[in-house]
Amino acid sequence: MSETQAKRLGLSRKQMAWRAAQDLQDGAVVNLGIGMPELVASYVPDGRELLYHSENGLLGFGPPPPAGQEDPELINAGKKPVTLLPGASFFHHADSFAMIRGGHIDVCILGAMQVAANGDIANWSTGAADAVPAVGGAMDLVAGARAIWVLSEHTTRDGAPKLVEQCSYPLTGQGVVRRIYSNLGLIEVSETGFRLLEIAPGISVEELRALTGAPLEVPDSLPQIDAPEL
Amino acid sequence: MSETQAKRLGLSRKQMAWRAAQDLQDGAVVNLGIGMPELVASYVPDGRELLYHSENGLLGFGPPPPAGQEDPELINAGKKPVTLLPGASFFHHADSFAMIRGGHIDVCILGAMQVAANGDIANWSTGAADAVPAVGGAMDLVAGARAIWVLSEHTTRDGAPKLVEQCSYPLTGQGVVRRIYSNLGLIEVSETGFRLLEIAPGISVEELRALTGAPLEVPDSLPQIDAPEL
Amino acid sequence: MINKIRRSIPEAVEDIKDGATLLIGGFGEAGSPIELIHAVIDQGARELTVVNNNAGNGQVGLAALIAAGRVRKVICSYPRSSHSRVFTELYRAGKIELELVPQGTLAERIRAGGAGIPAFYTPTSVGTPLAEGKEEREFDGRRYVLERGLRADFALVKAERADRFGNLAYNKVARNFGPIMCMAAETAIVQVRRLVEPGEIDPEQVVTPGVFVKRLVEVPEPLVESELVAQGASYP
Amino acid sequence: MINKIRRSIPEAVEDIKDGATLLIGGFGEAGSPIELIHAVIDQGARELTVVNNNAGNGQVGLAALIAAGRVRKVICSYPRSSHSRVFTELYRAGKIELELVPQGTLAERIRAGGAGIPAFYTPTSVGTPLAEGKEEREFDGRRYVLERGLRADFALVKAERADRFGNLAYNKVARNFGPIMCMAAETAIVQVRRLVEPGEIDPEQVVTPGVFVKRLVEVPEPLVESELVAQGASYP
Repeated sequence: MSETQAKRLGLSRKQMAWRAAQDLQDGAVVNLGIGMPELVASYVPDGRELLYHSENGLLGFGPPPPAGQEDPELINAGKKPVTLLPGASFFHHADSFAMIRGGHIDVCILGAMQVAANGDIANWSTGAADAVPAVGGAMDLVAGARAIWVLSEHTTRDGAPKLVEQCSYPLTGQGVVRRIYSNLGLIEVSETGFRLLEIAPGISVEELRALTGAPLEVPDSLPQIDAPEL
Repeated sequence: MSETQAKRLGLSRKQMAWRAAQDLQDGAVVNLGIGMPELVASYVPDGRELLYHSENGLLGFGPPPPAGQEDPELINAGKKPVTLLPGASFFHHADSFAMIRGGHIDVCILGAMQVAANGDIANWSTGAADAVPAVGGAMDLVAGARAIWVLSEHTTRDGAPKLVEQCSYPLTGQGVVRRIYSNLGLIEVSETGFRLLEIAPGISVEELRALTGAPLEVPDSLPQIDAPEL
Repeated sequence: MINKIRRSIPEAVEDIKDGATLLIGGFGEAGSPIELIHAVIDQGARELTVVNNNAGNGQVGLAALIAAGRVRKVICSYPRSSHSRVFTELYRAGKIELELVPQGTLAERIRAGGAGIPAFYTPTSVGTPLAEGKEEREFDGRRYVLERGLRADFALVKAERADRFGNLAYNKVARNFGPIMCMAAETAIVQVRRLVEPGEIDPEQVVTPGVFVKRLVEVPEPLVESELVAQGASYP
Repeated sequence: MINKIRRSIPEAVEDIKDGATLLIGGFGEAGSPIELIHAVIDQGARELTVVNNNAGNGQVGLAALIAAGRVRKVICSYPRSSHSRVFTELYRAGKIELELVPQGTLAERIRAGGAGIPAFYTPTSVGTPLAEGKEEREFDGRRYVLERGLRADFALVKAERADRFGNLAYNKVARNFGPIMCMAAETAIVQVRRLVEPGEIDPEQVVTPGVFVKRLVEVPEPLVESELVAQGASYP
C-alpha cells in the first residue's frame, strides 16, 4: 500500500460523487460547482433525467465532446467544453442568475473550505492578505438554490476539520448548507447542528467524531455507505 | 359654416399631428400614445425612418393591415391590429418597460388632461369618486422616455385651459413635459414656465394667452405654423 | 424522465385552492389563456387574487371568472374592460378589491418576484397618488419609490410551442407577460398550441426555459376572445 | 435611414475618452469582443473603469488592455486569469483598483442600470465580507442587501448576427453578458460575425432589440482567444 493510499480514509472521490448522485431525484434541476462536484453527473442512476444548469447561460447540457470537437462558445461555468442535449436552452446572464436567485434550481452541489454546524459555508477566500479575492457565482448559488449540498473531503490536506463550530474563513453564505457528502460520511445540517446519516466503510463513529470540529449527533441505527468500487 | 367648424380654432387634429411629426428626427425611437398621438405616424416627412415602440412588447411596427388581415396576436398597446416592418422585434413586458424606464425611447407623444407650467402632467384620472381608476403605462412612459411631448387641444370641450399653473387632476408625473403641440400653437415648457415657440394661423397672442391658464412667455419673433390643409 | 405534459385541461388546474394568487397572462386578448381560465371556473376555486394587465372582456375568460364571483382582488394596471361591465359593477358595489399598479411597475414587480429580488426602486409614479404610502428615496438627485417583488401560487399562461421539458416559444405580442409570469409562480401552467419534441425549439430560440414551467397542456385551436365577445358569448 | 453600421473597428471606438467606464462582454473567451478591445488599446484611452466577469487571459484582449496600463479599476466577480499574471501583479502593486461583486449581483446590477432601476435588494452576500458597508434590510423575515444599478459610457459586445437597426442574435453561451450590457451603456458598440438584411433575423428570435445598440462593425472571422493564449501571443 502506497503512502497516498494509506492516508486516504473512507470513500474515494468518485465514490463520494457516486453517493451524492444517488440522492438526485428524477427531474431535478441541478447546478454542479467547478471541480469534484462535476464528477457527480457521471454517477446518476440510470432512468433518472436531470437538467444541468450552468451560470453562464445554459440549461440542459451534456458531457464533454470528443477531443477535437470542442466549441469555444459552448462551455460551462468552469470554462470547459460541453455538449447540448435535446431540450437545452441559452439565456443571458441576468436570466441565468434569476433562475438561481429566484429559487428555480433544485440542488446545487459545491465544494467547501469550511462548513459550520449552523449551515454557514466558506468556500471562496482564505482571507489571506496577499490573495486576489475572487468570488464568481458562489454567493448567488448559496443564497438562491433550493438545496445546497457540499461535496468535500472531511478534512483539509493537513488533517484539520472542515466541519466546524464556526467558520474562520470569510463566509460565502449564512445557514444555507443542508447536507455534506464527505469521504467519511453523509452529514445533515439540522436545526441542532451536524447529524450523521450514513458512515463510510472502515470508519468508526469515534474516528469520525475526532475528525469533525463540532458536535455530531449520531442516530441509533446508522447505515453504512455501500458504494461500488470506483 | 357649421357650428362645429365655427367653434374650432387654429389647427385641425390632423394638422396638429402633422406639426408634431415634423419634429421627429430620422432614426428616433418613438412611442405614440393611444388616440390622437397615433395620427402622428402618418405625417412623418419622407426620408425619415422611425422605430415605433409599443408597450406590449413590440418594436418596429407599421400601419394597420388591410381589413380581413388582422391578427389578434399582432396588436399595439391600444389593442389595434398593426403590421410588422423589416427589423421588427418582439420581447416580453418587463423588457418592454426596461426600454421605457431605462431611457431607450427617444420621444413619447401623449394626450393630456392638464399640463402645468412646471411640466407636471395629468392624463390618467379625473379623480372622480365613482370612476374605476386605470393607469396603464402612462406613468412609466412619462418617467422614462427621454422626451415627453403632449399633443392635445389647447382647452377642454368646455373651453377651460388645459395648460395651467398647477394640475387639479391627479398627476401622472412631475416636471416631465417638454413640449405641447396644441391646436393653437407649439409651446415649450422651460425652466421658467410656458414659452410660445410657434402660433397657429388665425390666432392672436392675446387670444392664446386668454385660453392659457398660466403665464406665457412670447418671443419677439414668433413664427406661424405653416401646416398643409389636412 | 421529465415530462410536464398533462392529459387534460382540468387535470392541469385541479389543485388551485380557494384563496390562491394567480398570475394570468395576456394583454387584452393576445396571450390570454382562455381555456385554462374556463377550467378554473369549472373547478370552483374561490377568493382568488388575480394579477393581469386588465380585467377581462365581454363575458368570457377573465371577465367570466370575475363575473362568477371567484375573484376577491385584482392587481392590474388598466381595469377597464371592453364590452364588459363586470369589473366596474363589482368594484362600485365594493365586492371586489383593486390594487392599481402602473403597467411597467407591474411587469417589473413580477420579474423581480421571479428573480428573487424582494424589492426595488423605480421612478415610476413618484409624486402621484399611486406613490402614496410608499417609501420614497433619492438616488443621485432623483426621487424613486420602493416597490415589492410579486410572486404567486400559480401562473396561467398561453404559448405557441412547448416541449416536454417546458421550454416555450410564443407567438408575436402574445408573449407579453408570459415569460415573467412563468418565472414568478410556484406552479406555472401553460396551454400551448403545439407540443413538439425536445430539440425542435432551437436552444437559441427558447424564450422561456423549461425550468420556469411546471405543467403543460395542449390546446391546438384555442378560442379567440374577440370573436366570442363579438358573438356575445358567455361562460359557462 | 437608420444605419448603425460603421466602416471600421477604429471608427467604432474612436470617441472613447480617458476616464470612461466600459462594460466588456464575455465569460472567459466566449463572447469576448477581442477586436474591439484591441482597437481601444490602439486608440489610447486611459484611466478606464472596466466591468467584466473576469480579468482577461494570456496577453491579449482584456488582459492586454490591463497590461497596457489603461485600466484604473476593474469591477468583476472573478479576477483570476488563466495563463495571465497581469491583473494579479498590478493589483498586488496597488496599481489597479478592484470592486469585487458576486456574479449574479453583477449581472443584476447591469440589468437594473439598463432598465432604469437605481437600486434593488438581493439576498446574495448577506452576512459575508462583500456585504460590509452595504445597507441591510429585512423583508418577510429574510435579510437582504441593497445594491445599485450599474450604467456605463460604453459597452463592447460580440454578437453573431445583426441588421442595420442593431437587432442582435448571439451564438450559444457567447450571449452571456451581451444583452444586458447593451441595455446599460449610453453607447453600445457591437462586433458581429455577420451583417444581415433587416428581417433576416426573425422578430421572434431577436435577442437584443436594436434600440439598445448604437454602433455595429462586422468582424467576420474574429480571433479565438484560447488559440492566441496557447500560442503565447500578445497585443499589440
